[in-house]
Amino acid sequence: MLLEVKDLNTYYGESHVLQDMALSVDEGELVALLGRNGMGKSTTLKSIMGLVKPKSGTVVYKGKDIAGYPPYKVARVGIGYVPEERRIFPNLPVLDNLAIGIKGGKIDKGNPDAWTVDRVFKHFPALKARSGQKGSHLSGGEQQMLSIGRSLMGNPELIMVDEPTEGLAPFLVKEVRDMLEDINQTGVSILFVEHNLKVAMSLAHRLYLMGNACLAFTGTVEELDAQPEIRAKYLEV
Amino acid sequence: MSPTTAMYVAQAIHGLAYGMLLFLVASGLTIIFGMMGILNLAHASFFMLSGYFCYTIITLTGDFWLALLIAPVGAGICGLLVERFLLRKVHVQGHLAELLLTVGLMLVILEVVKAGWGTESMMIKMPNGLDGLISVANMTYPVYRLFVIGLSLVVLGIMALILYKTRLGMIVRAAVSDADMVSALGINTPLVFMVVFGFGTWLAGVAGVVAAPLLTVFPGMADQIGMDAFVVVVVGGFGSLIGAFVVALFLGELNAYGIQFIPRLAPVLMFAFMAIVLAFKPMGFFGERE
Amino acid sequence: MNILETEGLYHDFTGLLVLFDVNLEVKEGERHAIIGPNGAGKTTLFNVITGTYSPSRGRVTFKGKEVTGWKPHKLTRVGMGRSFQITSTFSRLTTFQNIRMGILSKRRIRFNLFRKVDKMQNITEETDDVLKRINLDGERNLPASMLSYGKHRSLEISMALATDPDLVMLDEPTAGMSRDETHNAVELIRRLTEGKTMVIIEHDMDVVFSLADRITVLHLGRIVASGPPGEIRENQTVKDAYLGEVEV
Amino acid sequence: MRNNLSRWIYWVVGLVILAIYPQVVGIYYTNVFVGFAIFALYAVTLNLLLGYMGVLSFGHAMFFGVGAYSTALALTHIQGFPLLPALLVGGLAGAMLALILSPLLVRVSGTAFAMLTLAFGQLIFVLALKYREVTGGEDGVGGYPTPSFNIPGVVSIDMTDQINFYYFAVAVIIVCLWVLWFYTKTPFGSLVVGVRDNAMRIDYLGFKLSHTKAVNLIVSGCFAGIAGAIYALFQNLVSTLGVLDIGTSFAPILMAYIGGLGSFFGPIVGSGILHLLEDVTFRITEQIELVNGLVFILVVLYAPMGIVGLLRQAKAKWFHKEKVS
Repeated sequence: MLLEVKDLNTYYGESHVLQDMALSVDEGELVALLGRNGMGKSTTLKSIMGLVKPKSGTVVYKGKDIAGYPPYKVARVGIGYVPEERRIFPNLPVLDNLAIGIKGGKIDKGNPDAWTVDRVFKHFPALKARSGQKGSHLSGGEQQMLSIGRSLMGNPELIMVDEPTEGLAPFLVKEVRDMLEDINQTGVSILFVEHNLKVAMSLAHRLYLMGNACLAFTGTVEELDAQPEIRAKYLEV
Repeated sequence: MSPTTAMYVAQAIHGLAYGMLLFLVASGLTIIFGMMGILNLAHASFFMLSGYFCYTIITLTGDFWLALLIAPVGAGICGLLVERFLLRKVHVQGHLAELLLTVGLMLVILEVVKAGWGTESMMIKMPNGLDGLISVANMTYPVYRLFVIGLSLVVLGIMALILYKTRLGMIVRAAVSDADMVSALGINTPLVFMVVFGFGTWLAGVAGVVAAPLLTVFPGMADQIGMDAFVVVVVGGFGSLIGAFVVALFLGELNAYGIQFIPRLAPVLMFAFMAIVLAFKPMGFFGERE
Repeated sequence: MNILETEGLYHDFTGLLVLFDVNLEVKEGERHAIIGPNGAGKTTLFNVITGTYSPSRGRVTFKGKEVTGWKPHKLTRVGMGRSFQITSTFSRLTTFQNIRMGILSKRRIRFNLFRKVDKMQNITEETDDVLKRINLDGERNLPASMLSYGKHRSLEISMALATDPDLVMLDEPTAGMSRDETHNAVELIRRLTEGKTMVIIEHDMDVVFSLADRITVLHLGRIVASGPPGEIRENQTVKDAYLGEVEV
Repeated sequence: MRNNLSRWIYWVVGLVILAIYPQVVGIYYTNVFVGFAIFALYAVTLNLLLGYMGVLSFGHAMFFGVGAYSTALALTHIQGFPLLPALLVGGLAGAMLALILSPLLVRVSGTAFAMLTLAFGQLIFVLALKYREVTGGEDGVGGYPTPSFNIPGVVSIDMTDQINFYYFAVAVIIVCLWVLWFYTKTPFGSLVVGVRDNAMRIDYLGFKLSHTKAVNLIVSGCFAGIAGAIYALFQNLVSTLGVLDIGTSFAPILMAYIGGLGSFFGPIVGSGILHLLEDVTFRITEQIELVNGLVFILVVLYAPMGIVGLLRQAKAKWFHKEKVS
């Protein structure tokens, strides 16, 4: 197991937003986290990332418990984070946005698999043409690519992507979906939150479904397909 | 050149020198606010503290240049410690707690200074060679004020280099808009915060030493510049260096000419200016966020 | 008779045009749904109608009176109420206090400084009455932030209705609700908006088709179709723009 | 019924204690108490903004100071100016200032509000320093007559007598506090709390946000002005450094924060704690500001919910334990 989360409990003030959450991601896997609004999907990612401090539970990454680490330490063990709303740096040009993602500021020349700006551009050709532009001047789709590219610059083994297709025009949804698959092919594991069921089901190897603050279902796409009542209860509206 | 013109020019240089000093103080304040959301009310206290360090160093060694080198570093170290051991601890409680903590700090520093150095005004002699007047094109300029302008420009240049040409600067600019995201990319933001806080107080310290011979060193020496620096940050826009620069120079001139022509209303002018700007642009001229 | 009309409404965010010549007509007493894919400008249209923004161009008419550019509080006072897509309650106040805000507004009690609000029996009774009707009487004294997601959403909708508006604008009232919760919310909305006019933004087609008398489809800032549900279901443009996509 | 009875008992016991207090503790502590009571009222007015409406007034001394100066100037320049109007003048001045500033202040919140109030506070401080012919600058205005409490034909009580003044001040402050407490319980008071939680929604419920904020600002300014007026009568000296300086702005924030922002009575407790502390400190050192500063830092570090918050926590814990056992 690359990542194994167990009994994770997180509170916002007094409300218990994650209750004994558990999930795992294997090397090379593409795992989707599904559920309705307000069920705690984003909070799960944030709790793993250390952006929200979980009250109890373990987050084991490559055999090491990283629960309660500050975000930068979580990033340094090899987890990349692509947040909701992308959160690119609006006043920095595209190149600098990417450069910030480089761990320690230097690209590891000894590692042939290390991500470079050129390699990111190969995956996201649209960004190359905009490399001198400020982040705030990019379209929604370009910002999404930049945000993913930025996290890849740190050579993560796992990236966590929160709502990659939200608010994107339909033709871009497919494009971003394909890019995620593409990146997964290069060996990066992906844990993503998605509410477009079509995207999630076509992309994921395995699914987690969140009910109110806790896990409701886990299994493969086929298994979920075989259980229409679960789908209806937790996903369809 | 007519005497009137000469007077105008002299005032302009006065204003420029003060504006530059103001910028040194305000730049640290605005970066700290932009990155950490902390309105550091104790910022000007470090300015004053550095002035006292300068006094002590000069008393011990007689060397102004040594004081210029060491005193700001001393203030900067105090800043580092404050960030590391006080502000970081209350960060989770939100900005009000941080603000109040800096108020407490301001009171404590002031009282410590009074206890340590007394409440008397203490003169700092201008360094040799800078205390005279220089005459160019039929006009005389006070050398020290030109030196203040020059030194500030140098510091400004170094700051711009760091901010726009180094990775640290890039990180700082990114963190001003979204510090959490920077952290999620693997950058030790608590360390960056500490360094920036230290750097900001160092800048205030430099201003403190440079201002010491002009203002003399006394417990109230930071009052005006501290207040002015807040106006600069607010009017220029929270977190905006360019805004701080423009407004600092403007306020410097406003101050200089105001004192010349309407001595009683000069400070009022400044606050009125701020009120008007805020009435129309609550974020300040160059500010982007609350 | 139309209770709400927009004529040639345009709105842009610094150069980005999000509403383009929108002519919306809402008849008195009807349940009108606005649908469209993400980014179509639905919430922006709501915001322009309810006074969050002034439109760049065009007119808004409410109850026969031009209200273009009116501020939200003024619109509320003449009988427009709205709820929000992102739950926007008074988080530290109790459920009871939240609803009471709406009741106070309905009763036009604003600057009353001479009585304790807790001692105003009629207000308390009316608030409790509303709480019962929306099935939140069990959570009466719980801070809004402690409510479950579904109940918090109900509170959000009910606050808009507590002011007793003639026209209710609901922005994705069932967003993120489970099927049961959605079902309850729809019943609640149906019950509470009896005899009122309602405009609703909704993604759930079941809700839309079960609730709406008329549907307007917004796509890329323009109205591409408007009509009764049956007609909309068969409309090819609509299918292309929207309905085709939501199927899983 | 029992609840009502016990409330009456509390009131009676409280009033009896206040009544015999000067006889028991002597004149020095009588005056300390008046000082405490004035700042308790002043801190409560600050908390109307900070705790109830959610904005930090960083220049609250301007309301206090303007009230104090107005009263002092009225007494200095108008022969035979009576006592109660002297208080009203202070309250009116505070309210007027708030009214004048409100068009600007209601537009902003958060840091901008704090900055703007700080700026106006400083502006008024500087103005008062510069216009010495009116305000006396750093020396201030002093030595004006203290009018008697006079109901023609009924009673005339000499207010230069410190014990008499104690009763007068405490009575006025209790009335003011009660009025403010009642104010927070009115429908309008509940609106103000709504502004704190979700300002935007206030407008969408048909209340006008800017008016709501302005009225609360004016109420706060008015009672801060009254506190200043009592101060002016009490001290018989009003100076820029005493009533308008930044320290006077910080004091009520510290008091409210120490006591606890969440409750009406928190700031009163805070004022009590600070005054006790000050009294003790003065026996050891002159550096009262140093102690204040340290208290600021310690409270923020270790008691962010204030003393009242700490007590509540302790109470909750205690009752919880009791239930368990």
